[in-house]
Amino acid sequence: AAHAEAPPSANDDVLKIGLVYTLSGPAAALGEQARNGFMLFAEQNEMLGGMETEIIVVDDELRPDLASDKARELVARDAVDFVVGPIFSNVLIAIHRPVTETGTVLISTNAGTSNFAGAECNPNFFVTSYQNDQNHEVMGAYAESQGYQNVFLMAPNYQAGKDSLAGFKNSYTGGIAGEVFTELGQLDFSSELAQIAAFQPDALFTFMPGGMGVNLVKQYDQAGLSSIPFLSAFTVDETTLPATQDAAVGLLGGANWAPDMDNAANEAFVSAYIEKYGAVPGTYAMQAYDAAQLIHSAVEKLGGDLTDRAALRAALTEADFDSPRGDFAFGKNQFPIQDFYVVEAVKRDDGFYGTSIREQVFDDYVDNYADACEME
Amino acid sequence: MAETTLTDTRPARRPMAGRVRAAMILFAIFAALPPVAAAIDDPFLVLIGTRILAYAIAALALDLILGYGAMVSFGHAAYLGFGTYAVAVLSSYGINDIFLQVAAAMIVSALFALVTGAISLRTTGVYFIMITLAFGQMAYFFFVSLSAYGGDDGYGLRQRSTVLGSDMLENDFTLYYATLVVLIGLFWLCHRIVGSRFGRVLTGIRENRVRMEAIGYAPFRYQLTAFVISGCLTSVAGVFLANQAEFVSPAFVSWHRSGELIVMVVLGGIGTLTGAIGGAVAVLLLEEVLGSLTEHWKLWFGLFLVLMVLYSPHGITGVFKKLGLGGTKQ
Amino acid sequence: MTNLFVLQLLNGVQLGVLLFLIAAGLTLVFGIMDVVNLAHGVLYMVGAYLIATFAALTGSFWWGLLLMFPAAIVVGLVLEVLVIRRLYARSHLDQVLATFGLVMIANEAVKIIWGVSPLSVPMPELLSGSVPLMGPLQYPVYRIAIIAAGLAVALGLYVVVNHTRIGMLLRAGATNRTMVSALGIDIGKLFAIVFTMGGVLACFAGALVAPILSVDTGMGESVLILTFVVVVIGGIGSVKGAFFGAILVAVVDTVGGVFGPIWLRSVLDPSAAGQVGRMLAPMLVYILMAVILFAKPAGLFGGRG
Amino acid sequence: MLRVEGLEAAYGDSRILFGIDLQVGKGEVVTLLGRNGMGKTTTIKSIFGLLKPRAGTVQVNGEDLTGAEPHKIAHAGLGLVPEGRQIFPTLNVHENLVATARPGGKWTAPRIYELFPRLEERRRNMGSQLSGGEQQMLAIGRALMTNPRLIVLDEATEGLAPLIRADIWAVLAKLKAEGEAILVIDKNVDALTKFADRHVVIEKGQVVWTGTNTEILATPEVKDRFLHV
Amino acid sequence: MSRLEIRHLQKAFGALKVTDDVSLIVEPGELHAIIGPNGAGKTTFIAQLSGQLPSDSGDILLDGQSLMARSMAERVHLGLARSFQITSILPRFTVLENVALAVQARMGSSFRFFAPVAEEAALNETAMTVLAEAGLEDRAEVMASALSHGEHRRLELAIALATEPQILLLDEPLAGVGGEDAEAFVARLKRLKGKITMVLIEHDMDAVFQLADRVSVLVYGKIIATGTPDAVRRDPKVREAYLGEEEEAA
Ligand SMILES: Nc1ncnc2c1ncn2[C@@H]1O[C@H](COP(=O)(O)OP(=O)(O)OP(=O)(O)O)[C@@H](O)[C@H]1O
Ligand SMILES: Nc1ncnc2c1ncn2[C@@H]1O[C@H](COP(=O)(O)OP(=O)(O)OP(=O)(O)O)[C@@H](O)[C@H]1O
Ligand SMILES: [Mg+2]
Ligand SMILES: [Mg+2]
Repeated sequence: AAHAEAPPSANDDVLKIGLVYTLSGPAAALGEQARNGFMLFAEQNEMLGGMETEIIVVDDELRPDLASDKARELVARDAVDFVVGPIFSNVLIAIHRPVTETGTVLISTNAGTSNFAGAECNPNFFVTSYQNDQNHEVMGAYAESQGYQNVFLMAPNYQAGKDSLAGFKNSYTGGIAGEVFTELGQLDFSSELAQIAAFQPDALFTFMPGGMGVNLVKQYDQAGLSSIPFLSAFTVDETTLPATQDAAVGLLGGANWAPDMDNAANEAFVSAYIEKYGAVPGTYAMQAYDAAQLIHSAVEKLGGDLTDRAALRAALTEADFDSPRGDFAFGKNQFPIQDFYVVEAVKRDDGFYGTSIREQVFDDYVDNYADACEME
Repeated sequence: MAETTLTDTRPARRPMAGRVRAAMILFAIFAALPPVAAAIDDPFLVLIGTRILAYAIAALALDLILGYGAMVSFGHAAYLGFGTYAVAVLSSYGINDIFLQVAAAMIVSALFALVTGAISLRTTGVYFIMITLAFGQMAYFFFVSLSAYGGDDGYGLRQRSTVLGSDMLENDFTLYYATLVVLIGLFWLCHRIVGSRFGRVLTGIRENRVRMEAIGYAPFRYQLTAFVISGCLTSVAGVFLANQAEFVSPAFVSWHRSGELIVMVVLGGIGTLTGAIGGAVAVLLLEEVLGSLTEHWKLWFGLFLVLMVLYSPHGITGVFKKLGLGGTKQ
Repeated sequence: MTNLFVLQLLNGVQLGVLLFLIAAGLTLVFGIMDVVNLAHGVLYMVGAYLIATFAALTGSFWWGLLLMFPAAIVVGLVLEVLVIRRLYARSHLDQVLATFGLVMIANEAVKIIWGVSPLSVPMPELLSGSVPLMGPLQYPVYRIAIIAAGLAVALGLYVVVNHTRIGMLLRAGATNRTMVSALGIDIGKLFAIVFTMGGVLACFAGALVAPILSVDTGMGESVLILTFVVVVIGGIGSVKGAFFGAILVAVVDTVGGVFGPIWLRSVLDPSAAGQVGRMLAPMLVYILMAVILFAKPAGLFGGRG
Repeated sequence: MLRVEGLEAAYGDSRILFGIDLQVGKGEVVTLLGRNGMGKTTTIKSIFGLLKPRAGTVQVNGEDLTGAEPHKIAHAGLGLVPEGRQIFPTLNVHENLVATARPGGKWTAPRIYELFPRLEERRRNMGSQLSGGEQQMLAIGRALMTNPRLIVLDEATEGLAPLIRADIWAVLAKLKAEGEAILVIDKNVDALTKFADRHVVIEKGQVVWTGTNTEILATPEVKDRFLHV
Repeated sequence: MSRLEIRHLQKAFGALKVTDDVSLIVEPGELHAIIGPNGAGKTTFIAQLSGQLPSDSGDILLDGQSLMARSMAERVHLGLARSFQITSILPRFTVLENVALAVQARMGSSFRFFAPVAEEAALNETAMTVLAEAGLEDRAEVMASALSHGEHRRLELAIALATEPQILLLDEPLAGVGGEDAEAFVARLKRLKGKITMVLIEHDMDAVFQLADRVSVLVYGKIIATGTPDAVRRDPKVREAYLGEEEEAA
């Protein structure tokens, strides 16, 4: 509904932040990483932006219908200043309007759908991750650069899956050995693997988030296909490596960061995370950590006065903090402009499994939809 | 699910007066909610309330066939889908009038119910449950494939429905009361249907199908009619849900939603209408309340369900009866 | 093409056998004891978590498998005594509600005990690797082992249910508990044994797949509906039905998923075929079920409705 | 063998039995008579623990089994042919016989088939696919297969053809001759008086008359007053 | 009153011919009894007549009109009602409601969705009349499941009669009814005689020989004799197949 209410909570001096993440069900591991990433920074800096800080964590259960209510609860009842989250695109679509229309700032730390990057960009909406297509485009460009002529494509049969293959094809012009859509939540890939074995493509590109990815990676190894390059996005990362372990070592993914990046901010972040949670952080954690940094920097700039929304937005767009990923700036659609890499799964020196930078593919990459955004 | 009722020794239908009274009390509480929310400065309550009311409509509609016809439809979320997507699709073509949207939702639902019901009614019991699930899933994957409306990501609405050109539903309070009025109207309607000639035949078929045939009823026609009515009413709930959530998505159509509707009806006490409404309130409120208390609320909710079944065979209605409230003496 | 077809057929059979292991327990408990147990998928998940735990503790898949059995028996018995036992005389809907509650409890408990990150179980050395199949194609030994284990269980169950007195008593008890006990049989004990046995089978299935799938909190739910589909297609209470239903569902799913699009492309233009194919593929199993139930309202081998 | 004292029972709030006393000695044939709805079946149910008695005791061979689980009572040597047959529909005829059988006595499947040849012809038929009379034969056979020491028949000849009915009376007479105890409910009082030892007449949940066979034959008023035949 | 004609009716379950070329004419107003050993196919025959079971071949004519293509419900509307060998009622409806439903089936549309049926005086009064005839009027408000066996049998008949049939098919209405109740039941059927055409299956020979105008003997799917009660009783074939020697004494 069109509430032209006054910006909430502008009059008290507590900084309230609502986190909306998927914390139950099979995808909970992703939400936990993001929550941990955010909380890590928040706890290191007890007073974000120098203000007394209250953080409300909400589980969206990966149910968009529920999430829209929970987001509204954060805005209307808890009067938060920022909503941070979610992991999944469908949840983002559900909470986007309820949050932004009240003037509250929504910072997505993972989902970045094309509509909100383009025509529907919104002054109250910021993204610290990427536009959804970008990681796929990275892999497309990598496949192109390797001179592959015959790539097998595979993704789950749902919107993000379709988008991912489209994204890959944006930057890959070679031949397609086969294109398979698997069932969402499919556990056994024997049938698809048999096809790959039969086609013997130059490489496989796949997008298999969460448990699906774990299963695919294990079975890929067992099927003896390791000789075929495995290019992926959101499939081989720090949330799935603890389960796939050796089976994933050597597989490739596209990302905007990896835990072994060589800069001071990153070292501080990764070592603190490992110490606190006993696991290697993934991009989910890093991007949420950056969201906390972003809020911190902006609120500090304003001296804790959040009444002037325009000033708040201006402070946020400056993105004045040290991201573990290095270069970071907002484009005019308030999506990041950043570098992208091909990363490889490795067994780290500390015994954990993690991803490691293999090569940079894009430099200060702007997403394809920003032009359609008519902000500013 | 013909055999379902065999172990149930309650009378097929009990005097309605007590239940109607209980429903009246519920409606009065609903009506008092917005002023209370305003008084304690918590307008969010009204939004939750609207969602509860919308689900209550759906549960009520399901109880009509589940409680009175022993047709346990495990695909009823499909009709929520037709309702929500009627709003989304029509509004994307600039048609925002709620009456047109409801009409469209009902027509599509009636057709779907007619075809799938006719096929499903060849089976009974658990087979019926599963075949309705199959059709529900087909509807689900159909909505997932609607790329123009976001596929499984869903689709945000740009505005709520209008009433004869007025955008009064943009006000959360008005939307709430509109939903409440529809719920009361449909409760009254279902109440009359259940007590009518048609309702008695429907219940009779549930009790003993062969006997009903032997006195001259063709069960199929009555069951199918009830199935279609129920589907249409459920789609109305979908229209209000879409307006409440301001977005639509296949999530409304997943089998979890169908299951949740069954849980509401059974938890409330099947074949009582009032129970369905009470069940919707109980399930959604518990989710809210437990969810705000503990991260592991599902554990407690599950425990609650198990204990309810073990210790209160007739659901929440049973609890109230034991306390001497709401029910009538026999 | 034919090679691929044969391979997909094998894959279908392997998936089918696995489905059968889960469905067998469900159909027994459902058909024979007349209990709709939504928590059956949970047992499958628990089996996987148990072997993951024991295998990690002992460092060996085989020890893990061995230790899984007594633990599974305990889980089954506890469940039966605390909850299921009180549901025998209740309506199906009550059973649905209570066992749905159990699912929620179990999923949350697993999350509390084992955390949200997926676990994994190493493949036993003995069964890793592949055997050559016709031509250049290979087939993993472990999957062959799954097929063998499933077939053995199928045979054993068939004999028990259809050709032993226990089987007769179970079938009798399903329709008329009181009469069976009035004729001198302690049916409570009997049902406890069957429920536990069904639970152990589900746990066994979970343990079997642990080396090839990730062990996570969602695995129970993902098989539950499919298992019900299998049970219903086969006909409730029929072990034979569960077997053929499982194979049918799995083969249609695997083979149809691969060859359906190819066939669609031959009748439609490619982009329409792609779209229709993507819409139909996930529906395939449900379409199969609807068609079968339309033709045979009590499933392929079902007696009662 | 069986001793019932002061048995009271009710369905929910409606009390049906108000103190039934009844005994069946070894080798004795006792009938339970009464018009429709007087509580005969309810008495049987209470004895077998299918309905928990509200008061009174049920003793089998001196052991108090009041309200015990039905299978314990059956194990003490009671075999039941219930009202309404209650055949297991999903078992075939043969399975119906052997499923609950307690071997070791003189009753075996071949002997049952000898008794009811019709059952042998239909031995592969499912219980649900039997005619009413065939089901009745099967119910009797099934009870005999538990080799009971006291067999309880509740309207066991209902719906049987006269020929078969006569066969059953003959069987009961034979059982009696072999020393088995029988408790029987039947509306064919005349047939019963040919081999019963004692009769118990109940009305509205109470025993209103008991006596030996000779007494009932000698006092026709009993039949007129309580049974109206 | 109607006339029922059965021509060459057949029904087999697998290899078992349960109804084996049965032809029979039931004259208007007649009470025609069918007797025969257990498993002879009597219930099956009734089920075929009423439409519960499809027939393999043959024809059934009601007043010259073929019923073969008609559903069970349609046959009832044409005036063919039946009672069940094993009591079949609506257990969780009251006795009155059980009968009122049957009255409703006859009296007009059941697609009425709003008016409260419980207040329809016409239905309830007619039902009460039927119950009064059955001697169940003081049980009208009792849940049907709480009736005793004998009362169930009476209710069973009352429901069938409430559809005001032209032809009534009775499958062992006396099963389990004893003593006075049985006598009352027989008296009741006697009163109906001449008003309704009846087909009666019964193993109670007293009742059969008191009531029947004609008797047919069905043995394993075939009619082996038809005639007056006396003629049938004396038929040696019938004695051998069904009656035995017991009846001689009776
Ligand atoms: N399940 C029940 N619930 C409530 N009342 C019942 C139930 N079963 C029987 N009754 C009542 O109990 C009384 C005694 O019934 P019971 O079946 O013991 O009679 P019976 O002597 O066996 O009669 P019959 O000769 O008709 O079989 C009857 O009045 C009947 O209405
Ligand atoms: N569905 C079925 N499948 C196979 N055989 C069946 C089926 N139904 C009945 N029968 C068999 O058909 C025969 C006739 O059964 P029916 O019930 O018509 O006999 P009936 O003459 O009514 O006997 P009764 O006097 O004992 O009731 C029986 O032998 C029975 O076993
Ligand atoms: Mg009785
Ligand atoms: Mg019969």
